[in-house]
Amino acid sequence: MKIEYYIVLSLALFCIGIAGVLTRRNAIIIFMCIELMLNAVNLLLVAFSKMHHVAEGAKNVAMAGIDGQLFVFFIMVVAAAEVSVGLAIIVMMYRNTHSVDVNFLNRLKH
Amino acid sequence: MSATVFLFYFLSVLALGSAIMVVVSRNPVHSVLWLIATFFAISGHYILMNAQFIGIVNLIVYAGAIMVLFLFVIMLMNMNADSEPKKNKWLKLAGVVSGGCLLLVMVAALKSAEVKGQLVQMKDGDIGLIANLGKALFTDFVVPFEIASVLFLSAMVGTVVIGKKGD
Amino acid sequence: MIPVLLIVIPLLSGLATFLIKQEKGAKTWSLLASLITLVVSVIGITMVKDKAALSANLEWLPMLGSSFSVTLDGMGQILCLLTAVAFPMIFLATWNASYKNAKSFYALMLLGQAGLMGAFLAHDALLFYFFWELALIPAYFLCSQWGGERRIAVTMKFFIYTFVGSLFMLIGIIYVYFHAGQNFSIESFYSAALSPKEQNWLFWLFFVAFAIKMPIFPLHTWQPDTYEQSPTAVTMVLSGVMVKMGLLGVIRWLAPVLPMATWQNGDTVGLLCVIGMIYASILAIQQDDLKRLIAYSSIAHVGLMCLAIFVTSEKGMQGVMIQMFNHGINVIGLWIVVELIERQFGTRKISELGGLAQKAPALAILLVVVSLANVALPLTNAFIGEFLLFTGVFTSTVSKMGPVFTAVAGLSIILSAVYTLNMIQRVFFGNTNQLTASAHDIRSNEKIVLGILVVAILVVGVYPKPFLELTQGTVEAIMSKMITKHPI
Amino acid sequence: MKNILQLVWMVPVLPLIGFLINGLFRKQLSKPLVSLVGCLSVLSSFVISVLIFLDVKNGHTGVVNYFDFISVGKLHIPFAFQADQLSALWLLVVTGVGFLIHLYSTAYMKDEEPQHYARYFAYLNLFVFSMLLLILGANFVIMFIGWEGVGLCSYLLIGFWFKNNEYGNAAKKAFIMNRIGDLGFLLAIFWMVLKLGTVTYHTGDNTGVFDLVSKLSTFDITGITLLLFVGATGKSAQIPLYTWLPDAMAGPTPVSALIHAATMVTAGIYMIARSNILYTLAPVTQTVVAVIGLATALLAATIALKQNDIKKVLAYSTVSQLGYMFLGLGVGAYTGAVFHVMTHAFFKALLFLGAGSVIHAMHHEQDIRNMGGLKKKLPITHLTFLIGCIAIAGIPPFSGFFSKDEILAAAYANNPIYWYLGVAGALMTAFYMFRLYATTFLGQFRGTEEQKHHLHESPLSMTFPLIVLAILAALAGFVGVPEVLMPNSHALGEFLAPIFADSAKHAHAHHLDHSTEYVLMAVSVIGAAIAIIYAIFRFTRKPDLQEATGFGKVLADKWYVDEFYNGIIVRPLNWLGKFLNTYIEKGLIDWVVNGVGRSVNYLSRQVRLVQSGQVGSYVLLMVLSILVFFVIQFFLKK
Amino acid sequence: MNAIVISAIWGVIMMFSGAFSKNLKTVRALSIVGIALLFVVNLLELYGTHLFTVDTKGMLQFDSFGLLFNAIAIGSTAVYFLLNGRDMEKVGLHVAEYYALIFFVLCGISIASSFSSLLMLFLAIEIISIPLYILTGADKRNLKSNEASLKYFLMGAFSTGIMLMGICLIFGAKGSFSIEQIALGDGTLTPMVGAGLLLLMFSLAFKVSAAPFHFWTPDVYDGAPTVFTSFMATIVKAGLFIAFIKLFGDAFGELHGQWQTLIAIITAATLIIGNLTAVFQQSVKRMLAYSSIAQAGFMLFSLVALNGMGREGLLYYTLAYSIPTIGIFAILVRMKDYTFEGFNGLAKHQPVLAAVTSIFLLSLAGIPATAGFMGKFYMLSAAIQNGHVMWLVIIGIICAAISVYYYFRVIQAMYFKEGDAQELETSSFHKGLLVLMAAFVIFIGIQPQWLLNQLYTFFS
Repeated sequence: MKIEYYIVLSLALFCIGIAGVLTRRNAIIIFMCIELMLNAVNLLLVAFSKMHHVAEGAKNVAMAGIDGQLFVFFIMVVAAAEVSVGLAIIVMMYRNTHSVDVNFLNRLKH
Repeated sequence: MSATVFLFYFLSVLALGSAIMVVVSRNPVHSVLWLIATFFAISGHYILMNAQFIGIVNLIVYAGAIMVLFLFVIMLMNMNADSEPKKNKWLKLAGVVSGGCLLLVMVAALKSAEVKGQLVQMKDGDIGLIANLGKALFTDFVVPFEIASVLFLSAMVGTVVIGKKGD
Repeated sequence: MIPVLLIVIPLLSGLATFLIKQEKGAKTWSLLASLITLVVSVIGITMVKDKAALSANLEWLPMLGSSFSVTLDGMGQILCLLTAVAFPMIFLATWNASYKNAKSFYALMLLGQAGLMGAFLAHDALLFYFFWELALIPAYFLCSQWGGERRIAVTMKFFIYTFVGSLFMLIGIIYVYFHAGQNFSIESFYSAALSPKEQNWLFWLFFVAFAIKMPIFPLHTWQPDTYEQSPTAVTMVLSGVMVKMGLLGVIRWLAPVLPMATWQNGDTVGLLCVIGMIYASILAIQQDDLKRLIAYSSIAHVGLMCLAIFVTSEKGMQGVMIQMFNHGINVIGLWIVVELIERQFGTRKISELGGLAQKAPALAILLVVVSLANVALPLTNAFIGEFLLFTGVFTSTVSKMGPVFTAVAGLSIILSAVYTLNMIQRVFFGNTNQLTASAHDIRSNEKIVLGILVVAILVVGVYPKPFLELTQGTVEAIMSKMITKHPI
Repeated sequence: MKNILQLVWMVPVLPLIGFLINGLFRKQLSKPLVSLVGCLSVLSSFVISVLIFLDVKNGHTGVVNYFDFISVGKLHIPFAFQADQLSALWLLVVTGVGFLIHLYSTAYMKDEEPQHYARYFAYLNLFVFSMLLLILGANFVIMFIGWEGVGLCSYLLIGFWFKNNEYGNAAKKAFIMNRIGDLGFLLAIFWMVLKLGTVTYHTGDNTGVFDLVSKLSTFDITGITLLLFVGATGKSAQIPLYTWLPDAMAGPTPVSALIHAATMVTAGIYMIARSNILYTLAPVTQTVVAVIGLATALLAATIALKQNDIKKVLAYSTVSQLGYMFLGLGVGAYTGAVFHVMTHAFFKALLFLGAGSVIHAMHHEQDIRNMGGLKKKLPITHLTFLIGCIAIAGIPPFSGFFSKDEILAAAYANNPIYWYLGVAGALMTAFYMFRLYATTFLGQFRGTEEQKHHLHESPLSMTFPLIVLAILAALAGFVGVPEVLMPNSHALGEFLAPIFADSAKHAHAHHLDHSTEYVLMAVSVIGAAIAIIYAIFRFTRKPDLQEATGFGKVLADKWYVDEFYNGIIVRPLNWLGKFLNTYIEKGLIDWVVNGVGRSVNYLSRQVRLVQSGQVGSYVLLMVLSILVFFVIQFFLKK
Repeated sequence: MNAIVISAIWGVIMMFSGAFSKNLKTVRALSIVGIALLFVVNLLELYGTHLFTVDTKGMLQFDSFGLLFNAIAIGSTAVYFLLNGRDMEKVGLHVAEYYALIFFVLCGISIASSFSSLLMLFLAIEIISIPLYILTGADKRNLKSNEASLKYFLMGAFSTGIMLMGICLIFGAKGSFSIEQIALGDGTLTPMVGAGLLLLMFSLAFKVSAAPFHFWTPDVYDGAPTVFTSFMATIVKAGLFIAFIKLFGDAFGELHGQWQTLIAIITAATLIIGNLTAVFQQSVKRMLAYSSIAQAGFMLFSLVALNGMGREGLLYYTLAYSIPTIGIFAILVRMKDYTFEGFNGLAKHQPVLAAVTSIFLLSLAGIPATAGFMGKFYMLSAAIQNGHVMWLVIIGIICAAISVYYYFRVIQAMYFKEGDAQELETSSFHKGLLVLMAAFVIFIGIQPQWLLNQLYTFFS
């Protein structure tokens, strides 16, 4: 497969995520859309990793491109940590206001 | 059309479709489920590229652990389709349009990307195998690996601080 | 060592004043300190020959190419003398005034003096900028704390206005710095390699700062308000001394550094100055508030000095030197009178006063003398200055506009007579009214201060030679820089 | 007798000392002491002046340098005094008349409080000092110092009774109008500095202004002389700057006599006489001077015809006479002009002092309509006043005849029209002076009973100066008897010849033949005599007590010149000031400055609305920014 | 490495200290010990003593610039602990945890100042961010704190996504995460690198609260407990700046010309928006939030100019900005009324505090003889030396003038307005420390030589 396909696919996913962040009001869904963005990145990273493996492999670098996949691993790690904190915050918010609607977050403005 | 290409397109359509469904679903629970579908499709892509470890981890960690967590929270809050009031139509439109424009602009910008035409290795290559990844992780990537623990620690502490009841 | 002392004495004594609890003590102490400064500055003037004693170059920021370089040249001597004379005068004249939180007042005054001294002495651009701003801060606090009703808004405007100007200058300084071998010393500034185009826009950066400080039309509107709202002691510092920072800036840091641009823009600036002079003079006629009247009159006088600098002539420059001193003395004299009037009657409105000459003849006489100096009557100090200034403008070989400028600017001589005499007549002559019927004459300390000023006015007016000789070297040095660097 | 020249500095310094003593110790000194100091200082100046005059007459002229006044680069302005024929003559007049007037003042001002009495004498002394500086200065700057100094003293003395706002306004007007002239003077000085690099009259090495005239182009000379003349019009009350002088009568009468008749107002003539060489080389200016002088003479004479204030009449007559002097200068009759200055100083001081004596007697009544028949009550005053009137009317052999005749003769030689108009003015002069005389001294007394009761002749200290001046007014003409009447008897002309020598070289000599001169003299004398007789007869019987009507009112209201000036200068200036204050200063400049602040505030208020608190809009804005930046980076650059 | 390891370890120690000791004093003492230790070990490394020799495989690279910055950050944190220790205890019950989180943040900052791989940059930024989300929400029952926390978190996560996409594209183009590898190239900006670079720039701009990615800042700074705002606005922001300049200087320095205009636009926007919006604020705390945006604008000059002077200046500015801001917040945190009126008449009741606050404000406004002036001087010099961005310099000074307006409003309130200042509980220790800080601000304002020496020693 040519890399362009992955780029377009991944960008599409990424932008769907962004659009989701923009259109939804529920904090959890927004958060999910952000996860979608991360996954788009992950997908592209793996694709790049495999691409570089081909390109660099020709130059006898055995493990070329492997760092891309490892980065994906770290992204997952971070995402997991983020999710735990994020959900904790959302729950805390919910406990106080009984809502997760970001439109109600307007005590702080101007 | 080879099987690979067919699979690629199938998975892509699946991923995009479910991603869109995540955004448009009125019910949060449905969103979660569609997101899980997206993750599955992406895992499919990984496996298609012979990135087995990432594919599996994606399923276990994301689709399994993280999304379940989301689901729990949503259930906990007892959310359903009607719990989210309609957002301003124009704002929604603006969101979609700007998301679309961003896609257009980025694609246009990368139209003549330097990697254009390079091939992605499919179904082959062993860098995605757990052995190789593991080796690299504990040699070259040991420092970030260790440092990631700090991240977890802080997340843990944070969750305790935030989540602990009683004050 | 002398220049360092001139800065350090007021600085340290100012800081020390913060610690004095009693009002009387703070007053006495600050008077004492300012007198010591005066003595030092007089010593500085007498040591013309001893170049070593008149300059100091201490290490400050070698890595940035800046040093604590202070030199008491002719211009510095005359301005430091003015500063040193002004402060004891002010303290004495306001001896009977009572300020709440007096220690802070006097402390800030002394700190302001230190800043002024520094700006007059600095021969290093960064150092100059430092002191330039430092002189402003105490002034800001003094005006805002002890000023009139609208003081907060007005001094804010004053501060920001001058601060914007200073920042423009800072850009200019830094730009020149990079073209002067990354060195801030005045010598390297004078030999900075700048193309005419660069000079041209740098010129306006510098000029704006100085023009605001002086102030030059149309950047003057902060000034009448600030003078009006400030406590008079501070107004004396502002108009008597601080205004000279702008002139000094032009003479020391603008004209010789950017000679080509100075030549090129001389007529434009000159035009502004002339317009400003006439404009301010006409406005002065309209004022009912004594302070505003003097403020506008000050704008007119400073405009003339600035004009004389920009037509690049030796006589004019010499005139500026001596006039900087004279204007300081005269305007302080006027402010003292205003202060005395305001303290006694609680008003500065010309329309509410009248007939003071009957009740306070000594005040009237002293005011008349000072006013006459203000209109540059011969045998007063200002005549020497204005004569040289006008001669310089008229006979300028650089500006084609010299005679025209002189003729138009000369109208201010007439207008100054109009508003000054108006003021004298309406305040001092005529019959007394309810307010002034119970007036008393001034106290002896006030008499002494004004008397000293009057003597100074007359002495300089009759025998200006020592002053002219004092600054001759500076004038020649600057003129040579302004002229030789010109392509023609 | 070199040593007398060394004493020149004492001439001005003595009055200065007098000023300082009287000024500083005005509260301590008693009135007699003040008078003593005041008079003595001027008297000693006079004595020294006489010595100097004698010395100069013997040909010992010279310049004494004291110190460098201003010295910058190549420009050197020494503080130096010049003793020559012109200054020596003027010294005599100033100190002499000055002393007499000081003496007169001791009686005239005796009702003042001691403090103000001392102040008065201090001012007078200061005036004498300034006037002497003006005369003695060896360069234009020193002259200018005195020039402005006398203006100041005039200001102080006009406004001497400072409680009265009218007087204050008159003083202010005098000062400001003088300043207008002074600006011209200053510009002329600058012009000299520009072209010649010096302002000294003559120097030993021939680098003075008058030595270097050949270096100046016609344009320069014309410019310089015109500007100097502007100065002269201010100080000597010529069109268009004459209006202050009548108002200046607000001051005490001796002051009017000294400053506004005898000395200060002649400073313009002195200056032009001093720089005669310049004027001789600038024919255009000369014409201007002559025309302005003549016009002033006529205008002032017409106004004087209808004035009823005794001092006002004299004031306009002064303006008119000054006009004659300028006419003289303009036609090159420098000696004549100086001559007329001298004679005028005598008879006009006499007239003013006489008027003062009348006013004194009438308890500060100045309106001649309320006088009349004072002849009997004030015999000395009457007699001396009559002498003064005859002198000014130009009846031989009184002094005015000689000096005026000399000017008119020269005017005729230059252009007969000058003469016709000049004689017309002279006739008017004779007429209004005798109108004044007749209304005041002849006929019936028209004042109040109380005034009548108190009428008395003035004390000796007032009449003595009158007598001395009357003698001088009567006889001073003989120092300049015209060639036709007595050859080689023009002592003054011979004395002044060195001063005007250079001009004489350049001037085209217009020599009238003797017969013409006789005719001219006869015409003017006869005309004057007729005017006098007519005036005496007419006003002794029926003084015009009514308000003037018709054209007479125009004259009485001074051709409405003050109103005209008010309309074209004072009011527009005020209007301009108000306009600038409201619309430019506050409405435009300050509005812009404050507007910057306001717009910052306004922008701040608007910009902060972007901070809506909504996460959605924040992210939207961020995404849009990303879009924009992408577009800029990828599609807009290059 | 010393700082990274010790701060991580001490974070854990602090974590447990809360469990083992209920005595807050012990916890506080322990934190002081920790920060002191941290400071010492960092200095040791600065002078060449490495406690831990770890082969980082090119993931981290310690240079004097980063270490010097660490020293500044750790030192400032020490001051912060000393000043704000008591106030932290008032936020909530989990004092030990707060300390632990702050130590973790310091660990992140140490990484941010020494990363040489995009992976480490990513981790560093996350390690810095996640504790901050929590600290922002530490005042759990305060809705504002909750809201701030959630806003911060959502937008932070969003920007993480942007950053990752950027990293990903860079990786796609260059095939490596290593800064050295990325820096290789012929100096032309290829599309994918360009896109990645932009996305990275945006996400980092977000972190340092540069406009138009600053929107979270005022709300978060306003909502967060004041003690933590103080920490976030100063030390953390500076740490992120170091990461920013390190990445763009080291990895994309060659391409500087290609992105200079964009960053200049961002800088201008930051300056204008920060300063303009601050003008109309009623709350001092919120004003300080906007002012921190404005100050970030000035710090961005170092990126725009990207020369030696800019880097030195950034360090200097960090100090010159952090110390006064920490000081003002330390006073603010003890006030009940955060509005400008709350400061009315403070000078009469608390002359020392008022004087100290004035000095801090003067420094922030960039008045000579305070540290702030030298900071601004450096930044302006850097931009002028660069020569291409004179327009930005002009905007900068105009904004500096505007900043005077709102900083001086506080001074006006304290000195020139009548009012009953609030009761402030201050100890003499607290006051003394503030006075020392003020003295320090003036000292390095008048005699920056001391600091410059350090800078030049380590740069040469």
